[in-house]
Amino acid sequence: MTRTVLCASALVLLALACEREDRDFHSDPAAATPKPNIVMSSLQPGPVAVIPKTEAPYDDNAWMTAEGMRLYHQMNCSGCHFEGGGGIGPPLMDDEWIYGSDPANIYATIAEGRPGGMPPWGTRMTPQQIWTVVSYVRSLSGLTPRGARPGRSDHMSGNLAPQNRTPEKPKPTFTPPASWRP
Amino acid sequence: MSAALAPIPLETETITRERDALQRTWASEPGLLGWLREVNHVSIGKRYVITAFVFLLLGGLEAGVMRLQLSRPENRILNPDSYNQFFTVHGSTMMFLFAVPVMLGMGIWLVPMMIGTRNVSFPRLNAFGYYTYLFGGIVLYGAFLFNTGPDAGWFAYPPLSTAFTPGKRTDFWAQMITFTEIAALAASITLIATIFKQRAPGMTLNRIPLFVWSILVISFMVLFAMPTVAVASIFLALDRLISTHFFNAAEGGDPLLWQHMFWFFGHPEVYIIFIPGLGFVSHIVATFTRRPVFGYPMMVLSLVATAFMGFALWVHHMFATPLPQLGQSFFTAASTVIAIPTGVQIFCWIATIAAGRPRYATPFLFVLGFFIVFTIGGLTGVMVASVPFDLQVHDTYFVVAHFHYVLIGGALFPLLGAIYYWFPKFSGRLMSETLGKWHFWLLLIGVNVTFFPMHLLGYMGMPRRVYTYLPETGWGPLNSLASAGAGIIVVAMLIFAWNVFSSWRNGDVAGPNPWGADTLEWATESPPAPYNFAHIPVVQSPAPLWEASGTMPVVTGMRTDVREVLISSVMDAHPCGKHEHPGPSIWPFLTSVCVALYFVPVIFTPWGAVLGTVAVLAGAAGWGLPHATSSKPLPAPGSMYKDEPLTPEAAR
Amino acid sequence: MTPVMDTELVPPPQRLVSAFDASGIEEKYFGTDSVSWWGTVGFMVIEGFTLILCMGAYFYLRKNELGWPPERTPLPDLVVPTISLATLLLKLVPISMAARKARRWDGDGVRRWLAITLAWNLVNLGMRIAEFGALRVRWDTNAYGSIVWATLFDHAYLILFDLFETAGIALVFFRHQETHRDFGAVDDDAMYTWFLVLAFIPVYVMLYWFPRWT
Amino acid sequence: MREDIFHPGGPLAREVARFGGFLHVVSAAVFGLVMIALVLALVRRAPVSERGMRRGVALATSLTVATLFVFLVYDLSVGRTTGRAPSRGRQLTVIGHQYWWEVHYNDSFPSRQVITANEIVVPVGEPVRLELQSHDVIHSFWVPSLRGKKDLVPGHTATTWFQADTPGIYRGQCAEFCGHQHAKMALFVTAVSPDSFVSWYKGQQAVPPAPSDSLRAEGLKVFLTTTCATCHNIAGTPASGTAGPDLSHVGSRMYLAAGTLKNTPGNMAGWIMDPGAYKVGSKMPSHYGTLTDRQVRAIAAYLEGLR
Repeated sequence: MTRTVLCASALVLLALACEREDRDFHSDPAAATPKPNIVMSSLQPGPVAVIPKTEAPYDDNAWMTAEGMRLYHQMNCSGCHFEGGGGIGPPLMDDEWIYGSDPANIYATIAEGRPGGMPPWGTRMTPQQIWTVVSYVRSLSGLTPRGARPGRSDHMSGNLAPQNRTPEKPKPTFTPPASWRP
Repeated sequence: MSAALAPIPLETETITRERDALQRTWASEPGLLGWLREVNHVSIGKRYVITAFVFLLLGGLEAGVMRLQLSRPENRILNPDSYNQFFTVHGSTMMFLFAVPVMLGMGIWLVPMMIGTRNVSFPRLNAFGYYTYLFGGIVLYGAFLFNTGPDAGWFAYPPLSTAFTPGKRTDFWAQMITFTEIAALAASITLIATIFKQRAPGMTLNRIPLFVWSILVISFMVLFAMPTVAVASIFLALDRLISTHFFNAAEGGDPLLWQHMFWFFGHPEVYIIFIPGLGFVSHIVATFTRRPVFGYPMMVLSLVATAFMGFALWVHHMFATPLPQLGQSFFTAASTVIAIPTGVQIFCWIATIAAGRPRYATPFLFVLGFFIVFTIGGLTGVMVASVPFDLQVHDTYFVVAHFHYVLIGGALFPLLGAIYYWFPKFSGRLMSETLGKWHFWLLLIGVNVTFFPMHLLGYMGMPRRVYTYLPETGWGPLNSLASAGAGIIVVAMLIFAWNVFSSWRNGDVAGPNPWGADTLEWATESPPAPYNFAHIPVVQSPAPLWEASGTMPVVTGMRTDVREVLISSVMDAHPCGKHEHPGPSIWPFLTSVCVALYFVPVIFTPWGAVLGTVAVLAGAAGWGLPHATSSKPLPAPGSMYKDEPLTPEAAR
Repeated sequence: MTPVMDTELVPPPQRLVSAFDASGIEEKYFGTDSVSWWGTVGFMVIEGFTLILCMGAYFYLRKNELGWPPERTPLPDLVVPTISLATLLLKLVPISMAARKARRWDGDGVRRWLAITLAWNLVNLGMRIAEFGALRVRWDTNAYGSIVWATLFDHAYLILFDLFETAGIALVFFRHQETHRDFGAVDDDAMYTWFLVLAFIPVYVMLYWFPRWT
Repeated sequence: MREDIFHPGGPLAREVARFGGFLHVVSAAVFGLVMIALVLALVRRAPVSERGMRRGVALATSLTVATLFVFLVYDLSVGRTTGRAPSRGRQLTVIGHQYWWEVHYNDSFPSRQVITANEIVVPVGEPVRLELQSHDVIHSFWVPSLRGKKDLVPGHTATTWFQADTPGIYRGQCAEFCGHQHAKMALFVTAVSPDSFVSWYKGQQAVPPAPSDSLRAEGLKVFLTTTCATCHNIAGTPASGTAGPDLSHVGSRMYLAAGTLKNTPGNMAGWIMDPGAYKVGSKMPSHYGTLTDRQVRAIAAYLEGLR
């Protein structure tokens, strides 16, 4: 009995650990990762809808989150959102999420774009690449497991590294200031 | 105080009675709990050596897989991610989990027997060191199994090891370093105190066996080298975990600070590994040429000089970094000069062989192999001391060839010779000479076939730490040859493993002194009783067993009902006190677990430091508080203290 | 066949003769003839060397900056650390007294002075915690912050372990379970405390005065 | 193509190769003497006397000291000649990236500055001074046939220099472990006659020609409208990214991906589609699924035309 429990927990550990440290070098064909089913808002006619929580595939994978950080800079996300503090685009490291903090919502925001300047990336990045960016963006406000968040950056100063930030409790909605509206 | 007596022969009956009493006092306890409570240096030393050989096997397997991967261009056995883990774990294993622990372990096992005492000075600290080392190895290999093996190189240069390796891989590496450093420090403090204070009466400084000298020298080196790498790896872990900036150039840190600290440890580390090898060679040469090694004072001075100079040449690992050129000349000169003491020792051994009557037993063959392989490694070592030449071969396969020649020649060959030589003391049986000779010749051929072509690969521009190479580079044939050589090494080591296994079970039974050697460990039974010597020998010459004529002068009057050892003065080993040793205890093991409770959780959360501090303090409390000590309490507190200072004599 | 066992070389069984009678020799509890003294010195060497390494790293990192402390980093406070140093120096009095009593085998004296040392240790610890605030920089602000925190933390750990060691010895004495060896332990503890306090003087000068001179 | 420290293509490497030859001779002699002494020690008729031993050790030790002294003097003289940087010569900045080399030919007029990647063209007989920096981790610049290595350390600027005397292509490779593709981070130094160098340099300074046919025109359009332009720069177009190599004259290079692939349109297309298939862990993102075959072919054709 004890041995079975031990073996089982070892296997669970193994599975967890493998996923944590996996380096997924080959991009999956676009079709392999289905686009998530997205519910934009809990407001809808009829009874209150239960919004299914989606899981981001790379939230607890430090390497893939770091890949997301690289793409974030390569794809020039930092051009508008800067290092998460916002500027031209809204900040990403606070607790306010205009279009939701759920992984699926962020995915949709990146893939399909949003009115007011956020361009759609769904045709330019593979779903896998978008998912890595999703995890990075979530890590900026501490929504991913601490051990998988990026550590200190060699180039940025004055910002706490994501892994040392206290997780923000996301507020569901936020009224964008007039300047951000189309 | 007692003085030397006129020699009184001891009655056989007395000897038997005292032996029985000592056996009761010093015996190991049975069962798993007894195993964990063990504090006897013979057991702990054996554990060190066996564990280290297990890690040698694992490290060797990793090397074998890497050689397979490199055997032809664009091979796909390992992808770069696994290759980087393999070479990092291979290097870390060989350095931290095999070479240093095996040498310290041989010291822990042999030194008390060689200097004629019953146990090391701090038996519990010694046991604690072993468990800490073991946990360090388990942490590294546990992580490796779970795809969390470190992948930033065994040298872990930042910023690759900080901001560019996300995940927990490098953190596990840094913690493994800290574990093994604590273990090495515990072992070296123990060995220094043992060698300074527990030598048999009459073993003055110039009668200390050369292996004991080499262990003393490396123990001092450990005291300064290991804190350096421990501090550096803690800085590294802090950079990774709580975002400090020690190595972050953008915030005033400096990646080169790591390199300075790492090599200030890393270079002496090489000497820590091969100086005991030189000690082994001295004993094997003396025994198998039947005469003491020529030039004892020069040998000792050379060891000490090597130790001092070993700390003055770390920058020759950093010639390619942007450092001022003026300083580099100093390090070239230092790296050159260090060849002299090593050369002197080699000349002294050759002179000893010339003056003696060589016997070609396996241990001696390994010493001959040491001369061949180590000389080549030493010569390429002088080559890389030169800045312009080093800049061409640095970080290429030439350097891989160089340090494998040095470490295999300077440490592994003597170590294997030592295993053949001391195996009777280890197990009571001799190892097979036939298999031993096969092992030796195959290993000698294998090492040269594997590593000699690597010199040429370095000249042809092949850098180290590459997981593959393109066909048009032309590196294929020599790499295939090197991989074939690795196959020969594997066969040789399999023969060795089989030899150890079969000889342990049914080798020829060896008497106390099968080789006719001269040092004190051969005066006890093979394997020795848990108390080593029923009567501590009195030493009257540098080669006590060769110059004794039928009688063996010994110390009498030691207690047999407690674990008592004789304390002697540092310089002339005059008996000046006794020390009662603690018996078996579970606390070294538990404290070691507490240390693990510090270092492993802290990888995942800063609160681990708080948890760990509490755990370690609790472990220390359990270890130190009265229930754990067997020391007798003072007679009665109160009146006795009032009048005048109490001396132990008065208390009796 | 064992070709290597050269029977001609194996010396004949030897008769043991008593050359030295050790029954009159006693265990020594103080100074270099006690092995625990060597252990304490070993740990002092290691810990002292880690402090030296931290100081080396401090001066190494100094050369990467134009000013020191670097731009926009305030100078460390001087008042709290100086008081901290003074309290550390004062700790030498009770622990040395305890050691003196221990060398005279005066258990009550040891108890009295150990109690004072222990209480004073808490003051030291409190001052040390205040000292971290006096650095006026966070460890993750820049490399200067990292190294000053690390150096001070290294020394704080020594204080913590010294406190713990003293507490352990005191516990033995207060339960009247002391042995000869525990008197020796008091002496070693005093030696360790001297090391700990004296080692802080260069650290203090480096952390709080050096930035003011450059 | 040369890559061997004993086939030097310039004065620095030649000096070191000569010194290396000397080291080999001396080492072989020392090794031979030690082995002869060992064999003699093993097979001599009568054991050597105490005096004989003392003399032998003294002789061997003094020989060692003398040899090391000669070595040291020779070494320092070689170090002096190779270490002193010339005051004249072209100034280049080399920046190491995971896993490629960025090369700037500095010029006082920014418009005349040439930026290329992984391939350095130099005129023979002229010293070239390098300023080495790193963008991310530590790399090491090494072209075996031209000179020894120098590390590129973040936060430090290292300087070194080399000179090629014989025209030819010299291969080199990053010599400090820098991550997954440390193995595929090659660079090439092409030494040409001064005249050819001037024409090459002029060509690199020029704005590349506009696409000549419709496929290439489509390639440019795709390049600018997808993510290519966020990382790569092409002179004369809006593409001005800096994360990846400058592609203004990529068509004139021999290799792609730091010596990994021959520069052909087919390889280029494959590389764009899935860089990870050729260079696991490359920092270039995959475009599998985001670009159509035709788009990729168009980009490859367009890039091939950038000479």
